[in-house]
Amino acid sequence: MSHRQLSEQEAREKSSELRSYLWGFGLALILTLIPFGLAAYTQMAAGTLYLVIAGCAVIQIVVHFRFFLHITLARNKREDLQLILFTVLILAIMVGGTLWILFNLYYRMMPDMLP
Amino acid sequence: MKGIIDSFVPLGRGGTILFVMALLSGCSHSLPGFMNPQGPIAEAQKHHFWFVVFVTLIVVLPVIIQTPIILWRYRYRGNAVYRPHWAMSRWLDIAMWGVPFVVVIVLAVVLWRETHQLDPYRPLDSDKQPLQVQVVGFDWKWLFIYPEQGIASMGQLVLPVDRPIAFQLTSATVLQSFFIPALGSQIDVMNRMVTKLHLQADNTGRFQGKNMQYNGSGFHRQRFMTQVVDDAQFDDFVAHARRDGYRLDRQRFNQLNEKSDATDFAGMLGIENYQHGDLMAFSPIPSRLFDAIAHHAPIDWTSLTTSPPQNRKIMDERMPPSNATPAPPDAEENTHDEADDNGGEKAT
Amino acid sequence: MTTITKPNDGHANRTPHRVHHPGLNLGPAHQESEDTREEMVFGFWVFMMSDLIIFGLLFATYVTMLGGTAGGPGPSDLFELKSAFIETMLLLTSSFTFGMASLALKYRSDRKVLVIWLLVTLLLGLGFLAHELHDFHKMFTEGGVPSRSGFLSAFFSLVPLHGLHVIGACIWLIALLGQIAVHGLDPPTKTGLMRLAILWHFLDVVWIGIFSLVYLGGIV
Amino acid sequence: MSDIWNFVFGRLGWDALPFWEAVRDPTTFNIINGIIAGGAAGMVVLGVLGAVILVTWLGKWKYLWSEWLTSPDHKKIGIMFIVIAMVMLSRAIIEAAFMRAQQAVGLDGGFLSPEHFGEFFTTHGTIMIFFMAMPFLTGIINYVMPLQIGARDLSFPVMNQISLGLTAAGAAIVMISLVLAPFSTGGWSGYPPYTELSYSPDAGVDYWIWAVTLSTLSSTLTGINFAVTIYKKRAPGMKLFRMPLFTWTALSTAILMIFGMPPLTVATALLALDRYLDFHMFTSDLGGNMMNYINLFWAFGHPEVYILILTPFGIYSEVFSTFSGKRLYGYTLLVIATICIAFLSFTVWLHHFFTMGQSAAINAVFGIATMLIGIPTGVKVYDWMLTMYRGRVRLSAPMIYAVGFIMLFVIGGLTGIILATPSVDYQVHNSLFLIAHFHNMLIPGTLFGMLAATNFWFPKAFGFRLEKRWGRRAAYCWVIGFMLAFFPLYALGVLGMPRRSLTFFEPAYLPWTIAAGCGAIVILFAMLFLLIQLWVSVRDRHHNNVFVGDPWDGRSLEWATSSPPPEYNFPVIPEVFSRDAFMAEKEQGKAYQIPDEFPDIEMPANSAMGVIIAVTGTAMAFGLTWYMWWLVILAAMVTLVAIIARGYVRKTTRTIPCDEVRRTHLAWIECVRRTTPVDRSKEQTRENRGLPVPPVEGAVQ
Ligand code: HEA
Ligand code: HEA
Ligand code: CUA
Ligand SMILES: [Cu+2]
Repeated sequence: MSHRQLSEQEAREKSSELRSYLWGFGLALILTLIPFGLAAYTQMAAGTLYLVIAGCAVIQIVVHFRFFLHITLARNKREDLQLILFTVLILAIMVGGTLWILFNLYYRMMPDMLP
Repeated sequence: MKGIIDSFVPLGRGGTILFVMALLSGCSHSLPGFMNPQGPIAEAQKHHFWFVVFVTLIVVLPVIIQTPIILWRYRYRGNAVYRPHWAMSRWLDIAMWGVPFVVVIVLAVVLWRETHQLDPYRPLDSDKQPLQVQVVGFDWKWLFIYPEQGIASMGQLVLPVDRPIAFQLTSATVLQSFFIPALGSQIDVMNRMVTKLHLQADNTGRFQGKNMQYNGSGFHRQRFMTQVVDDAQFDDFVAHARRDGYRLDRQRFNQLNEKSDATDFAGMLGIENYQHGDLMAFSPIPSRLFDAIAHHAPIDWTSLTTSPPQNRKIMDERMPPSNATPAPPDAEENTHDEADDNGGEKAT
Repeated sequence: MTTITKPNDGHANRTPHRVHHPGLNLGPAHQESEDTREEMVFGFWVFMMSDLIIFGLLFATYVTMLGGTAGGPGPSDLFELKSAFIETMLLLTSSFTFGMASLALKYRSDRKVLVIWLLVTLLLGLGFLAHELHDFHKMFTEGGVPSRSGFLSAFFSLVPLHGLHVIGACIWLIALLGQIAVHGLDPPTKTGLMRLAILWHFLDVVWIGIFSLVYLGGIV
Repeated sequence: MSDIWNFVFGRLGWDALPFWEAVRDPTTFNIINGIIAGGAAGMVVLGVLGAVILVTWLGKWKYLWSEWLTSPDHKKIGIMFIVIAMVMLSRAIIEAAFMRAQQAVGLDGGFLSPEHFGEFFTTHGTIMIFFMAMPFLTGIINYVMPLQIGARDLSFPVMNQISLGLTAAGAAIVMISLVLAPFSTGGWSGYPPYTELSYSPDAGVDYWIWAVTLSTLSSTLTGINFAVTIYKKRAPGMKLFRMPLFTWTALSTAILMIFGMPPLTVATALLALDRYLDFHMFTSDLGGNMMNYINLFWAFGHPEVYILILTPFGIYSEVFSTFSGKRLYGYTLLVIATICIAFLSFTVWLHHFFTMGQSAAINAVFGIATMLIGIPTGVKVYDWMLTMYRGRVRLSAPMIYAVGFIMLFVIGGLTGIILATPSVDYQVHNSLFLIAHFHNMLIPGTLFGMLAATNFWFPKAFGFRLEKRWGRRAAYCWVIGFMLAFFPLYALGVLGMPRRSLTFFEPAYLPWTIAAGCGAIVILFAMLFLLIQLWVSVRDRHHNNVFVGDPWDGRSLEWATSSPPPEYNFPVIPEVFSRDAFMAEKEQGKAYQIPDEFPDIEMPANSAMGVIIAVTGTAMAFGLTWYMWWLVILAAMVTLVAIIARGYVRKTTRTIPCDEVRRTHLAWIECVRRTTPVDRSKEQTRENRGLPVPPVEGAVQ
């Protein structure tokens, strides 16, 4: 694979994809810096801080999927997207169920495990 | 809603009778289990059982009845019409989704109500004060502690009739499940955790109790007898235990933690001819013994000495004096009486 | 009635569509192998999702074990914001550099550029690992060993599993560099790189969960 | 000296020999149990030796290696999966027989030692689920699904080999545990803390962990393979809603495998960490919490039982419509019902631990979710009945299983609904009622399904039909034996008899346990008849030959090719225009055509990956179990090197020249032309050579 001249179209695509990666990187950076910064340098109430951290994490995950893993709403990505959404649904059931069940059990029979 | 379930009682009773007849044993033993309920919980469970059976049969019976009919009518050599492309009928589709759906709704409504009603954690409605009983599962034997009375028993769980019982349960070893079928629900018994159970007996008598969760080679021997007695007899039992019970000292407690069943333990106490269901009573017992076990906290052995020193065995003349067996040396490697792991910091 | 449709709409799920995975540029001449490549990438996605369930459950279990410190050190005693931050940056940057590698792969600019980006990514990955190991070592010296408590056990079953994945990804990366050397950028190598890219970005996504929930959540 | 011994053998010692106890302490009881265990060990050793000698004697090593062990052909891999299932089945059955015998005489005693009994129910359950049912249905899907969707192979043939290798390794580990005992006594669900090191210090639980882990990994990979194949490899024109129902259930099964296996992987891995590295995930001290294990296990366990039932649902769908000579009633709704079941199965796992002490609201929610599954399941049952309705039903062996299945399965469903009611489950949980429930699902559901599938697709795989009379006898014995063996357990459960009890003390139980024992004997006869059927069929294989390929007037594409099919399945990939694709071709007279042009066909090349993984997997698991660390490290290195090296292989396909394809196809077409078609009344006779005359609509024949 030696040098090859990119066609004009390809060159355009390339730069747009490069831009997309840069966007992704930039957004991810910001979304990392916010929670770390808040945790390190402010005396925010724990509750709000948790919410901010969680929010940033969720947005950053979406950013990664969109800009690094190229999961979009485009037609030819739909299979992957459906797969991911289905996984998220199953995960929500399993994780949500687990937390609900176990914390209820703690509450009812081993309160010292409640954090 | 109660009405709905109750209307199934006659059916249920019919079912039970069939069931009894099918038993064909003709023996004098009364039927074990909740088909012969001895308390309100088991009674309700029996009704609910038959309720579910009969309601579900509405959608299940057609299958069992019609399949052979279809099979016969459309057999290869029969002469019913043959429609190889018929594969759709709106009305049948609606019925086959709709009827089960309605059935599930009915079942679900009753399920919701009964589940809350029969929640083992829910205290029973009664004008009497519930009796507190604390249950500790050891490997292959159960220890029943009566905290208010300051006594404990093994082999036999003595309960007063017509009075709610509030159980608190924990395990000194692995997961077990505590169960008296004739009285009602089973409940899991777990190390470092406390579960609760509320039962009541409506009749006096002797009912089997068991462990339902496999916990090793002695699992099937981990059973006990539930002796339901009237109030006077119960008071007798308490008095007797206080007077003649074995002292539950450190050494005996360490023996409890060994892998053995109630009979073996009776042997260690020096009881000969121990039969399943015989009573071994303990008094005095360390105060807050149950909490100490449940929370892996050290047991307060000093509390033993403050109780009156009545150290003789009980009731049965068969039993020889407890000091017939020499005491084995104190087993220090035992887990539960010493300040092990985290329990140390959490001394009660 | 049997429904019979016109033959020409039979190809519904085979409509040739534009290549959409970065690097997959085999063109119509290779229809056959293009199909198999796409299968491989899709298959890898499915595998990742299965793996995601594993991580998800470990996260859930970790949360339920937060109370099980058994008097031992807890999150705020052991975790350090600074090193978590450094690890995050290393991994995030490596994700970006892998993106650059993907671009180089897709537009075939130069094999050298590709290899350089890959090497940078590898270095960042190794840096992350080194830092993480250093962290663990420090925890160990402070008594934060898995046998100390349920909480620490849960921690050490979640975070090092991610680390193990990174190790696996690094090994794979090295193996692929070898393949580039031996076979050049032929289709199997390319799909290999594409799948590794998915894995790499995926691991970064998992890390977002870890730094948010375990480290930030623990320290706050 | 002893250092070297310890280094090489880890903690393996003489006491691992199964008859050691009898040698050490020869009481009658120990001797009986020693003979049972030693006999089993002897059978394993002799079996392996016998197989080796036989292959050597026949000079078939090369054939075995190049035609089977290294073959990436989905059909051969499928058959090998089924062979593993059969071998493991034979062991699990013997154990079942022992357990029933023990309980039949179990009033106050019996002949088995408690440890032995514990191993019996653990291995029986573990094998039946992980090494009988899973490989069996994996094998069937492997064989049939690519044919049904008109593909040449799975998407990832080498990964398929690896799946097979992992299952084989797990099975091998379970078998080795017979020779170098003990196995776990913790049940197939392996609840801690009983299975923790402090309560079960010996190697048994470790065997169990690694066997199950290998099987889980295998199933996860299989699930991925199946799902991708069905998504990406369908023949042109086969839209999702044109797929045969079996393929639909295969897809649902695959999805359940992909998402349902990870919780078990997590659970066993964490248990292993507890046991090997002194973690405290599930211990009772230091903040561990065994409820997490139970939660994780059932988050797998419930989807698992639907993995076990959905594939049979697909099989029965094919059987009902084929032997009723009719389209499947309500195809679309059946598909929707399948999807509903698959999805709902992720939402109900708590019903396996209603008694653990959580609040009534949680129990009720999960109980209701569980009952909801009854609705789509019922729809399926009714649809099958309506498939027979207005059909022309031939009561062949698969059909007997299918009919037996719906009538017995609904009873199991009924008891499932009872168990799903928390307030009642407090009474029957962990009793024999539960055992009866799930055998009522697993035997008429899964096992009958496997047997129906075998009778149904056997001619496709081997080119001759199975003999009918013994097949029917076996089927009837199965139905009767099953009822006799398991209905009494419902009564015993209601009477409060716990599961996993070696012995009982209530005389009221005895009549029932004896009845159940008799049922087990009838089942043994059923098995015997199956073996006779197999033997008779092989003997008469020339008379029952159905090379033409369509003995049952089949409806989907697998019947459109010869029996057995060529390794590339179809000379040209068929094009699909409707559901029941092959039936449509036949109705339009378009079946058995000669394509204008034959292509060169590219097939995956042989590879030794599966064998390597099987060997290293076994070695690793064995080393881990007995603490032979050198073996573990060695095996891990070999695996790693093999996987990396595989990445460097470029010649992964092999081309079959078009001439060969043409020759094979023309020979087959010639055979079709020469065969006289028979109508369905002669289906079970020797005249049936695999070419049907379709019955006439509406008429009386
Ligand atoms: C193939 C396997 C299989 C299948 C298909 C099922 C199907 C079902 N199972 Fe079963 N189950 C097991 C295998 C299976 N199970 C195993 C192995 C265990 C125990 C594991 C162990 O502990 O070791 C178990 C345990 C088990 C429990 C735990 C009990 C306990 O531990 O105490 C429960 C509780 O809810 C349950 C319920 C159900 C229900 C409601 C269904 C439903 O899917 C049934 C649906 C079917 C019908 C209902 C019949 C047909 C329907 C109709 C005719 C129409 C309409 C009906 C209605 C509207 C109600 N099962
Ligand atoms: C698929 C699963 C499966 C199957 C098929 C079976 C089949 C049988 N099981 Fe199974 N069993 C379990 C899964 C299964 N079991 C599980 C999960 C447990 C729980 C374990 C635990 O507690 O942890 C259990 C536990 C269990 C117990 C323990 C009960 C207790 O805890 O007290 C008993 C006791 O008798 C028992 C008996 C039987 C019997 C008699 C059969 C008989 O039906 C077996 C007879 C089977 C055959 C005879 C098969 C013959 C078929 C062929 C030979 C095929 C040939 C094919 C061709 C020619 C094509 N089982
Ligand atoms: Cu189990 Cu609390
Ligand atoms: Cu279930």
